Amino acid sequence: MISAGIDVGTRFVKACIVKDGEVMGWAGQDVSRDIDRVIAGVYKKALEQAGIKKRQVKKLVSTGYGAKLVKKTSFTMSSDRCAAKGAFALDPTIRTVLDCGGLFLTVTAIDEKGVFERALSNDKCAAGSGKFLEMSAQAIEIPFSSISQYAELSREPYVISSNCAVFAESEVITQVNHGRNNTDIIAGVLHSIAGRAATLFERIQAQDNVALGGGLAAVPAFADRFEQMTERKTVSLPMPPQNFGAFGAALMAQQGDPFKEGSRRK
Amino acid sequence: MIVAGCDVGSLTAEAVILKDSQVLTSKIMGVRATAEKSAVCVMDLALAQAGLKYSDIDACYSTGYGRQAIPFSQKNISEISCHGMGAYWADNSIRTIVDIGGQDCKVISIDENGLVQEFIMNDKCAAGTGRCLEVLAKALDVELHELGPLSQKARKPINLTNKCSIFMELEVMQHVYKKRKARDIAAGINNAVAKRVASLSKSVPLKPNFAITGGVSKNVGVVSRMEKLLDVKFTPLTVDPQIIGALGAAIFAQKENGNHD
Amino acid sequence: MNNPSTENFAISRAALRASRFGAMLSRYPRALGWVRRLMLPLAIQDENSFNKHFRFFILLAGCAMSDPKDLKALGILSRDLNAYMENVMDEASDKPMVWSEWNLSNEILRAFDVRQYVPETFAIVSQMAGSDAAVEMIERAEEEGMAPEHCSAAKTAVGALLANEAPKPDVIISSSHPCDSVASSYQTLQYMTKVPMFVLDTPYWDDDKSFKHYENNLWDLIAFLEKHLDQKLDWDKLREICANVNQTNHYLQELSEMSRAVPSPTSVEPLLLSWLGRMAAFGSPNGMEFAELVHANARERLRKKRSFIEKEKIRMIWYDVPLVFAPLFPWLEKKFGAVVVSDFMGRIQTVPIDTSSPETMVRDLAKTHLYCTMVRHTRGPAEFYLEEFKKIIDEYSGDCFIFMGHQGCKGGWALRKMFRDVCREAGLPSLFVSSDIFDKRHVTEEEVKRQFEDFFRSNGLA
Amino acid sequence: MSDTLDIIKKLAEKDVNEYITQAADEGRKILGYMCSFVPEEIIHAAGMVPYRLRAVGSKETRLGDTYYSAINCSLVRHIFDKALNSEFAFLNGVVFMNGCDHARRMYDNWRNAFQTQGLGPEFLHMFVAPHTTSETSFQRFLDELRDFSDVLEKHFNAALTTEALQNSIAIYNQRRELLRGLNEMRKLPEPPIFGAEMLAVQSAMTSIPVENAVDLLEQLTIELQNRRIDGEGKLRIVLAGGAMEEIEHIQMIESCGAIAVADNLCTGGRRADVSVEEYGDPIAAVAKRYLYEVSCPRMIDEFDKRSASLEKIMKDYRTDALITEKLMFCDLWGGENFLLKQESKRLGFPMLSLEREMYGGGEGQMRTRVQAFFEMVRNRQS
Ligand SMILES: Nc1ncnc2c1ncn2[C@@H]1O[C@H](COP(=O)(O)OP(=O)(O)O)[C@@H](O)[C@H]1O
Ligand SMILES: Nc1ncnc2c1ncn2[C@@H]1O[C@H](COP(=O)(O)OP(=O)(O)O)[C@@H](O)[C@H]1O
Ligand code: SF4
Ligand code: SF4
Ligand code: SF4
Repeated sequence: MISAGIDVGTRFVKACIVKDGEVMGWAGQDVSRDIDRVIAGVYKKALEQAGIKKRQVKKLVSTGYGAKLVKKTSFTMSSDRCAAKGAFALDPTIRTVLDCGGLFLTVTAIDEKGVFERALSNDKCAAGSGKFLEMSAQAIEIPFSSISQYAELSREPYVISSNCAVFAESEVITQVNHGRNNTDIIAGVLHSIAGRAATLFERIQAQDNVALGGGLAAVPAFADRFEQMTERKTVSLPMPPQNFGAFGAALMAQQGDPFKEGSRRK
Repeated sequence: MIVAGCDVGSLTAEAVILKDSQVLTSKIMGVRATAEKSAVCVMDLALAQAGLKYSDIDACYSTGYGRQAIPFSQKNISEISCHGMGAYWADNSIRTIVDIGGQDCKVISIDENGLVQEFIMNDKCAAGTGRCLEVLAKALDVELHELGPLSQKARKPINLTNKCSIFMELEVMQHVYKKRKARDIAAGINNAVAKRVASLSKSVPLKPNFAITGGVSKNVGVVSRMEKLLDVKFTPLTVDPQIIGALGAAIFAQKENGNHD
Repeated sequence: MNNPSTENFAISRAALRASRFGAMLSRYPRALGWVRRLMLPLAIQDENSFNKHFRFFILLAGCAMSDPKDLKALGILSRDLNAYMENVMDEASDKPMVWSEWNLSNEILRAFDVRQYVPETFAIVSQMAGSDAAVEMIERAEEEGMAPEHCSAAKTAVGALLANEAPKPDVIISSSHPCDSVASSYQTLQYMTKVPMFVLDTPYWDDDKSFKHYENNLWDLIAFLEKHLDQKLDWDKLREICANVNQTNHYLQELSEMSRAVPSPTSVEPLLLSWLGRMAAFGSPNGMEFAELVHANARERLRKKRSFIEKEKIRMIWYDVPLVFAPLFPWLEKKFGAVVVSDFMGRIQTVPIDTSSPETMVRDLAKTHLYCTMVRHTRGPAEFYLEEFKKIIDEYSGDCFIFMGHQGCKGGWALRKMFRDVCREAGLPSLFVSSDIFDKRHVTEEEVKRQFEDFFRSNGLA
Repeated sequence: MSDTLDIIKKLAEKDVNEYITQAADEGRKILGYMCSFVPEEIIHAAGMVPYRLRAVGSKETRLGDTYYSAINCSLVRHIFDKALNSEFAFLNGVVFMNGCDHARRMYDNWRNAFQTQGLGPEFLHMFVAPHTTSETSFQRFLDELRDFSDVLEKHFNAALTTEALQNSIAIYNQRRELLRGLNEMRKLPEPPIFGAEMLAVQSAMTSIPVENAVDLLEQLTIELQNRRIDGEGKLRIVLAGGAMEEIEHIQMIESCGAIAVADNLCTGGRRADVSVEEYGDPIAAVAKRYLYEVSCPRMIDEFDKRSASLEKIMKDYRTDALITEKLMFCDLWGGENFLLKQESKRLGFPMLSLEREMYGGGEGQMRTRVQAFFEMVRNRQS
């Protein structure tokens, strides 16, 4: 059976095509004003990559912040659950998935059967999110793809403690004006985001093994810092972490009634 | 006597050179890697334009976020005093100045000599600053300078309720997804920022005449909304609102170093 | 932003009109039931300029109460509520005006011949006049420089004072708990009004010494009132009120315990309303009649094994109640069949008052005050919350726990790890939502709904 | 340059110091506490060393945040983070106080951490003080102090005699007097010490045994006799607020052209204001001092008194302006700020309120504000 998952996040739209549990193709793109076009475009790209016609797709499931924007879905599913599902399908030893997206950090605990146990999100404030990293990188003119390289060079990370992403950004600028290295600053930003992720991780009392999902996980320096802080290893999975959500959604689509699965109600 | 003022902000750096109380030149440019570099760079440009050398300048004061790091300035003065003085110099009937910059906004009340009597500066949240406008404009996918004119055409402005600028962005996205008209959203954005600033200004005595400075004063949407909310009219200034800070610094330099007669 | 009105009590008057209209309609409970049913789909939609006013009215006209009999009970309660509002606005009256903080159940005050105003209720009153009114008041207070971290109820109270929506007080009574916000905001109110203020010092523990201390405080309060009001406490009246309160509490306590049944014959709404009533109608005949009626209705449903809502699917245990998103309850009911079976705001847990002598009355009133919502939990150690919470989990067969955290309650937020631990141990899924009970600027309704949906989905509840 | 001052500044920068370790080696128990209402005299009379918990040296609140939320006070989060990192392992007990909602929840959280993660020490005590100054409250407080003494006696097997208490009162009064002496010198047109330095002195004194504190302060008093700071062209300011331990922050303020000559900070001069009476029942004397003289916004019925005492400070120290300091999410100081602002309008003194997070940065904006404020004060004066 062929199914598709679309993850409409706060920063990116991702789509994934799955055939009998195997990934056929996937695509992602920035969100923008004309969201319908973006969704259609991403979906089309994923289909092309998979070499599949739209009508061959039996079921479509959407997830993420804007899940409702996707038309003609069988159902929508929350992103924490999809990310966990995706990660577990790739590696069944996984018990915890930390999804680090554009505005939300979510950590999900699953049991040995992959059944959802509980999930937690970060506090309402954006200073622990992918968006904050993007804004800071932009402010000090580091291309997003080189963040890790720059961060490695830092010897004395400058940790930004402001709770507010916008003000944190202005602190970044002040620090630059005071002549601080941009390497130290970007390392500090990573440190503070990783710190928040680690707190969340502590809060849920996570079990091994751990997988990092979401766009932030694609930044190696972030994953390193997170590992250092929590003193745990994360498992690297054979798929770009940003795609877990869409992949998980597509897998959900393959099953019959998703709401029954993992129901904890007695 | 020739004096200079230099304002290194978070996004732009400005330099103004005054000769016998007349503006000789002014220069604006984007900031460089450090405040020091920005200051030197912008001052070099200004001097070159005026055909002067550093040694020709009798006194130079600095202001703005980078004010402490400027090598050639004798004294640094806060943006707040400089904006007050600069606006006063441009039009000496001004008593209240609203300055909305990139990182903060301030409402300044000055006396009949252009000196600050009372001021307030936002500190709680970034909502209500130019940066917030930039973020929201980006979410709406319009250019910053279009935001003002676009919002003027709105019929049913949306209402942004959130207090936090990052989450305001999410709210804007939601409205975009719901296919609300861009002009209505733009108006909603401008209104939200104007409202923030307006509520700030309640704690300062608002005496006429009023002036608005800082980069956001170029956004007609915010300005007209502010006028409505505060029930005032802003007096247009004869100088570019963005150089007011540097101008104020230069005037202070002149005042404190010129011969008082 | 509207221009601040100069007319006194403009918002209160609008609210009173809405409330009177509701009271009038509730004389025809069946018709009202139909109106409600027809309007409900509009009410549970997101707020827009069209439904802004009547969606709160719908809530008032029975929240999720679909039983016509409950609507009738509501009508009874609203008589006192209206009387309360009229009384507050009655500037011609020569009775002294006493402001009293919202966590004090004011039996003693009622035994004096005074008019009473609960500053924080204004937050609820302004909801009746359209939900923007509360935000306007909050903004008003913040513009004046009031601390933004204060509880939004306190901010509305100060805003109301600034906007001429509050009557001029002669004395103020307050207490030192449930939270810092109250402790601090009453200093502000006192400073602004410059009238004598009495503060009850709420103890931390639950032991005899603590009760005794609070009892002594109550004696001080009586002396203070007698002195400043130049009246004597009418002990007979107090006895009457206490007897009534005992009865009312008995009904409400049983009501909250009936929710243990599956399906639950009642929900948080009647209790919340009675909480509102506690300020306006506690100890009054109407208050008791209300309690008696909702109790009887629930008992009837219990006997017939009928649910409070159409079809109960999810049983929720709540922490705090977001009054600004009141239409959330009908929405939860319609969309998910979710019903609140227990919460920390509406739940009544108290002792009967021994009315045999003034001494026994004051002794037991001290206890009832300290057992009152908010005060019962927040004033002391974590156990005050958690022990009760564990009991609720054991007894109420809840499916999930909703921690609708409020921005003012810093003390509650500081405990969330422990709440989560308890939930984990009990295998109860928990949702922590950051919201504010009166300030809708904090988080949008849409966002809250999204979180609920995700939560129910993820946990296989819906 | 003053040597003792340097020693003291070093003490302020660290949480553990040699004096404390030495006292511990000598077998004295160290008891941590959180709030100015906790009576040091009683702890001392039971043979222990009271030690005020500070956030100094804490870089982040990562572990603290597993318990607390983002809307809790950063001071409390930092301190609890340190506790979870076992940085307070040298304590034999901790006394909590119902000062504010954030701090009092630390009692709950610490107990939870003790149960679930074995976070020491075992002795965790909640000390309760009333929020009003009525006679009833006084009696209750007296009772609480007696109970507190009993608990200490029982748990630590100590004998808390009246005589011991009298001695403790005497030595703490001595420390207060010495600090007051220093404050007296700050009234001079050329004060001997910067506000930032004075804060270091005040914070350090709560982290060492009182005997050492008295010695150090005596030396410091002598050394400061000849030290003068050029006050020319500098404004004299007074600081008010709750917990304040960021010395760099005050340095920043002073570098904008001012000297902080007085303060009404919880961790500062307020502790030294009034001595405990040395006659009569010592417990009652302690109760009187702590209930009526701590002067904190958590006391609901004495704002007038607080305002009057601040006014007096401003007069005595001839200050030009007031700066209030508050931490984000602090209800109590938020409310107090508002009231002080009204008072500043009424009495016509300039006031600036600063809000910060503990060790939270954001210096750039803060500096602009302070500098502009000073410029404004000067404008008004001229
Ligand atoms: N090429 C990239 N450009 C920009 N941001 C990227 C890129 N790759 C990863 N990111 C990071 O990923 C984040 C978005 O992650 P994602 O999981 O897609 O979030 P969401 O699901 O909320 O849209 C961004 O905020 C950014 O930090
Ligand atoms: N052409 C424009 N139209 C509308 N807004 C503008 C324009 N140019 C700048 N701005 C606004 O001005 C802000 C920058 O203001 P500015 O006073 O230069 O900041 P700062 O003093 O911090 O350097 C920007 O964030 C932006 O919102
Ligand atoms: S402080 Fe900043 S990130 Fe936080 S709530 Fe405000 S704008 Fe948002
Ligand atoms: S709702 Fe919370 S913040 Fe408000 S008064 Fe009650 S306990 Fe305090
Ligand atoms: S600063 Fe305020 S909130 Fe923080 S510990 Fe002190 S009193 Fe409590």
